[in-house]
Amino acid sequence: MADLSQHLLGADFQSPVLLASGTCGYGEEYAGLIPLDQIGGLVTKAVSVEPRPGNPPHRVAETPGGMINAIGLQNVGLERFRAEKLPWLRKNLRSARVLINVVGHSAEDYGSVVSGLDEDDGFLGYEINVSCPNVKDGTFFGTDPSALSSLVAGLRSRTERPLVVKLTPNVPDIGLYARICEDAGADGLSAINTFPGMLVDVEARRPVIGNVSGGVSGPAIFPMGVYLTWRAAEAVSIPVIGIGGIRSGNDALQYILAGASLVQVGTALFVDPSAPVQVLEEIEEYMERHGIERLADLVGALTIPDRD
Amino acid sequence: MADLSQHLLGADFQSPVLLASGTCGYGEEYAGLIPLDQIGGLVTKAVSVEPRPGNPPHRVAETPGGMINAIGLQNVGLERFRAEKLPWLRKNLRSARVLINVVGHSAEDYGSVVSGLDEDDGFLGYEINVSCPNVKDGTFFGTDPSALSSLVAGLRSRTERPLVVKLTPNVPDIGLYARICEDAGADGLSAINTFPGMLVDVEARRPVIGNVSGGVSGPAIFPMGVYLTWRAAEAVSIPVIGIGGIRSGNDALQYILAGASLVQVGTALFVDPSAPVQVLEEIEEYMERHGIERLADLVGALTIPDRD
Amino acid sequence: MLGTGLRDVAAPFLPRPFSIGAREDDGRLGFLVRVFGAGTRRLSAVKPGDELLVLGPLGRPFTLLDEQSAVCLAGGVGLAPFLFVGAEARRAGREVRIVYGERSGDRVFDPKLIRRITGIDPDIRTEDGSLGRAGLVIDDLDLGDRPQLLACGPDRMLRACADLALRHGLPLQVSVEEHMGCGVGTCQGCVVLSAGGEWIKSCTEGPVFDAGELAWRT
Amino acid sequence: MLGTGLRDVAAPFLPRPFSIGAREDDGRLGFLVRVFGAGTRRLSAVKPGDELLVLGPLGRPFTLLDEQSAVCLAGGVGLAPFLFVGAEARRAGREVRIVYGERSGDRVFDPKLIRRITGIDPDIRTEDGSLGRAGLVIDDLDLGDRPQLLACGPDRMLRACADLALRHGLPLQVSVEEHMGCGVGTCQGCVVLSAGGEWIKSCTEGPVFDAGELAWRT
Ligand SMILES: Cc1cc2nc3c(=O)[nH]c(=O)nc-3n(C[C@H](O)[C@H](O)[C@H](O)COP(=O)(O)OP(=O)(O)OC[C@H]3O[C@@H](n4cnc5c(N)ncnc54)[C@H](O)[C@@H]3O)c2cc1C
Ligand SMILES: Cc1cc2nc3c(=O)[nH]c(=O)nc-3n(C[C@H](O)[C@H](O)[C@H](O)COP(=O)(O)OP(=O)(O)OC[C@H]3O[C@@H](n4cnc5c(N)ncnc54)[C@H](O)[C@@H]3O)c2cc1C
Ligand SMILES: Cc1cc2nc3c(=O)[nH]c(=O)nc-3n(C[C@H](O)[C@H](O)[C@H](O)COP(=O)(O)O)c2cc1C
Ligand SMILES: Cc1cc2nc3c(=O)[nH]c(=O)nc-3n(C[C@H](O)[C@H](O)[C@H](O)COP(=O)(O)O)c2cc1C
Ligand code: FES
Ligand code: FES
Repeated sequence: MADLSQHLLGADFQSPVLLASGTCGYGEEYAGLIPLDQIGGLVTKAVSVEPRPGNPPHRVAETPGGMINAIGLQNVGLERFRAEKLPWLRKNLRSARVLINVVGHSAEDYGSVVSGLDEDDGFLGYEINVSCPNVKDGTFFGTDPSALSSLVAGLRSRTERPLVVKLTPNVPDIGLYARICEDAGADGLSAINTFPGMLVDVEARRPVIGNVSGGVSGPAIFPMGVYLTWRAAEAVSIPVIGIGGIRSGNDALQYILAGASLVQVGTALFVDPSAPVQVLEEIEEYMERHGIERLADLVGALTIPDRD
Repeated sequence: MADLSQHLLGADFQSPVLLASGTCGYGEEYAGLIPLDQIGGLVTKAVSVEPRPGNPPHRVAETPGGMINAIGLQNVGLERFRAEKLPWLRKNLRSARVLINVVGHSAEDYGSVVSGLDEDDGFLGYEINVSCPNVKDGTFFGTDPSALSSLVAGLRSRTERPLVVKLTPNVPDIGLYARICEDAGADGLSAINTFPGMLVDVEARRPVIGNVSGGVSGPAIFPMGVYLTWRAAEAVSIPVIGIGGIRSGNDALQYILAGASLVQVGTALFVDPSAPVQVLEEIEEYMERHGIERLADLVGALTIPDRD
Repeated sequence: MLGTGLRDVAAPFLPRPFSIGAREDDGRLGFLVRVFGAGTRRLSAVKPGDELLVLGPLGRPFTLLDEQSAVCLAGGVGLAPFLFVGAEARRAGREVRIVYGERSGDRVFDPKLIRRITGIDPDIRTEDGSLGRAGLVIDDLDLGDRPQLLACGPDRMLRACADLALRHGLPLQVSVEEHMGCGVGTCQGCVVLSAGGEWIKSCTEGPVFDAGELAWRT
Repeated sequence: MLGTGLRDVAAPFLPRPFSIGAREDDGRLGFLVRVFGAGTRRLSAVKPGDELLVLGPLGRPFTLLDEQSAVCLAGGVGLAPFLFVGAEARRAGREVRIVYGERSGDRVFDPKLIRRITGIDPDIRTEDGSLGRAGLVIDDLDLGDRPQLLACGPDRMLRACADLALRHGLPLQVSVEEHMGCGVGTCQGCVVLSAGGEWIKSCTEGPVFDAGELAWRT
């Protein structure tokens, strides 16, 4: 039997497949459809200090091979998350790992969420979202080197739990930002969040999306995600979680070979909620066919041809 | 009859649809398949001072809803371009406008190509490629504000012909780079070039692309292209040429409403060489249905809802 | 939700929401799909034996009130849920009317089929008068028995129905249409504005709402 | 090149190169397509009456030399061009042999159909010996009449053919396989390494090359 478990962020992940932030709510909604406690884990919808109302519709639309979303980080806020959502996760996810996606307008906001949650049980650590294209200041921290560095260092001083920083794809050199996070004390990185995109309703001569633009996800961004994961993983020695357009075991393996220790499945859930289980089975089948005993042996196991 | 012509860059374009650089060679190859002299024009494959051998295969591969290419700017070089390619364009394209895509390792390289061509006939102006992800230093000029500014200013002093700068999508704020080009004397902008991407052959555990990574084009990048064109057009008052994933009149109209004065069709040519003609016919049909007499009235004619 | 699955990543990539149009005793489900754009074009190319991914039933359905007759106001393919409502009403021995409007006669779904599925003879209206009565579903309605109203159709029709219900003081349920991502309440993609000014999810809290629950922007 | 057109943007998005397998007198073309990945799966789902986009014929074909017999070495679906070559040879009254190898018998294209199209009885080889002779297409060939060799198949088979041709001093044409973008020489996507160390386009300068034109990397 192939061993699909991974040890990282100070914890055991029974499988390398997690559900991506914003695509699985707070877990509960998919409970009847996905055997949540058999997968690697999930990342919650972003949590901010105050509840956020979110953007006007349309909030989602289809694009070629993908989708665009501009939810605007609608969420229940820190207090209701602690009171209503975390208890469910604590009770129902015993083997699957939970990361809480954190977002804020200011470093202080991020800090308040982390400090406000840190004493609670029911989750492993944080995924710091510095890369949301759907709120006005959403990618500021993700694209400004010094703001990013002090944000991560500040959060590091507030928690002993694993801190994973979710990188934006929207920079000339993702390796630079990866190193900044590592140097500031991050335990891991997630790559990538969505690409800013826009659609126009030519009949109405208006943007399709209520917020004008939104984030593009799904298979369309798959090759970009693999590339950026490879570049981030090359740049640092902390683990990288690969995200973007994954819908099959082959897709996940491409990320893993490029250097991802874990992967997240997002948009594919909407197309078929059994996607994470299928991805897992296909990875297992590959490992058995190739006689690979431990998944860890595949991480970054890519032969790069000599280049001049 | 709807008037599809556009006047910009000091010239009349009989139609807003051009062929994108690198996807139509030097025109000749498509001559039997596309009525070249009836379309708006074409942008040549990049021309560098010296011939470039290009990258090892595979150079192209399919991605979900798109493709990845890493040609490595293989081209015949300035001298053979002048001797063998330009004469054909001069002779055969009388109504269609020709832009020459220019690339170099250094500002001096770019300057040599522009100076070397400037006295010749048979083309309108230059599209300066500062955004190729497939050569090592290809995006340096496109992502470094001061290098970009002095590159464009330097070229400006060498030619009176229209200078169009082709922007890279790979930056946090494309508006910044758009303004830099405008301030340095560019006459227009092209948005966008490809996104860096990568595929892995999981059986061989090697990159699919000989050059490891390449540029992603095609419908997959369509919503990103519309967004970046909108952002660039908002930032400047020089015209913007919209590029990325266009394969229908509706696609082209989305770019035009977002602010593009012209559009380029690239990858779609490979799927169907009649794509540019189809795009044109569909734009015409739309204009007639909506009683729009001049295409210029549609450029940027998007209603953006109030946002706080 | 209906889709063609992960492997078929085409332009129609996301599943689309559909009303259950019919439920046979042997468990088969029927959908009434009008070809509109890429998603429905793809679905209409499905052949017998092909596999579809079906996620459902989801969300809140129309509910018939006790001791009150019901009038279903169907605009275009908004007819779909009323095929189901009609058939269920017949099973329950309840009386329901269907008023069904289209732009023109060539778009009208076969009235004989409506009758076969629901036992109801629809009252057909077309805007151009080419079939049934000329006009809209809200024109010349007999509301003498103060029925409950159920409406499904384009936005501007729902507005007109809300006006009508308000004027006559009749209860109205509407089925709203918004782009959906997940269909199960995780993505927050499908929101509509509530009367209280909040964005609420139409996939789980709707798609059927009491008219009074929603903000009727003008 | 065959594709399903602009509107069908699925995973199989780019057209794929195919050999013309047959040309009927009424102008119809035949293609031999082996389902391998997404592109061929999509093509195999095409039904009679569906439209395909065909761009071709493109590039340089196999050419029969005057005054010399010819042996076609076909590996797997590399058989396709030799159906065409065989039929044309018959029309021209030329004698051609086809040696056709597959991994196992269940993969072998119907020999009766090969005969019907080309008039030639193929000499069939399978690696596992389950049909025809056990072994590879280059094993135990009768080269007594010093024929020209034509080869189409996987890379390692072409290499073996190049060795064979060199050993016997026979002229060899090979059809190479590289990913293609445009098929007409514009994109520079389809290059192979020439004997002179340059990248040359297989879509226009090939796909058929004299073995001596290419660099046979080891
Ligand atoms: C609750 C509910 C029930 C419905 N029941 C029926 C029914 O029974 N029969 C019927 O024919 N139609 C029904 N519809 C409408 C149906 O879901 C489709 O939206 C409609 O048929 C047009 O889809 P299309 O894919 O053909 O059009 P497209 O042209 O692909 O879509 C039209 C536009 O809407 C966007 N869009 C459409 N659906 C989505 C989505 N799910 N997510 C994101 N963007 C989207 C596309 O991006 C595009 O811009 C129902 C809708 C809802 C909300
Ligand atoms: C000159 C020539 C003639 C051929 N004749 C035949 C024939 O007669 N019959 C036959 O069955 N096959 C033929 N082939 C092979 C055929 O073109 C397909 O590549 C093969 O069948 C597998 O395609 P697929 O789409 O099913 O596989 P996929 O799994 O979709 O493709 C396999 C891999 O190759 C890549 N790839 C394949 N084709 C392309 C392309 N055009 N551009 C970019 N990337 C690509 C994909 O990205 C993928 O990684 C020929 C190939 C060439 C070059
Ligand atoms: C509807 C939706 C909502 C999302 N919300 C969040 C979020 O709250 N926080 C976050 O970090 N990423 C969010 N994302 C991004 C995803 O977590 C993921 O990075 C992205 O979708 C790429 O993966 P995919 O292609 O598998 O979907 C969201 C994505 C979607 C589609
Ligand atoms: C095979 C190929 C070669 C290309 N070569 C060039 C080039 O030489 N110079 C350049 O500026 N852009 C080049 N591009 C980018 C295109 O001009 C265009 O910006 C990009 O493909 C997006 O448009 P599309 O989606 O319509 O293809 C190339 C694209 C492809 C697919
Ligand atoms: S469609 Fe996802 S929450 Fe309603
Ligand atoms: S496939 Fe484009 S040059 Fe050969």
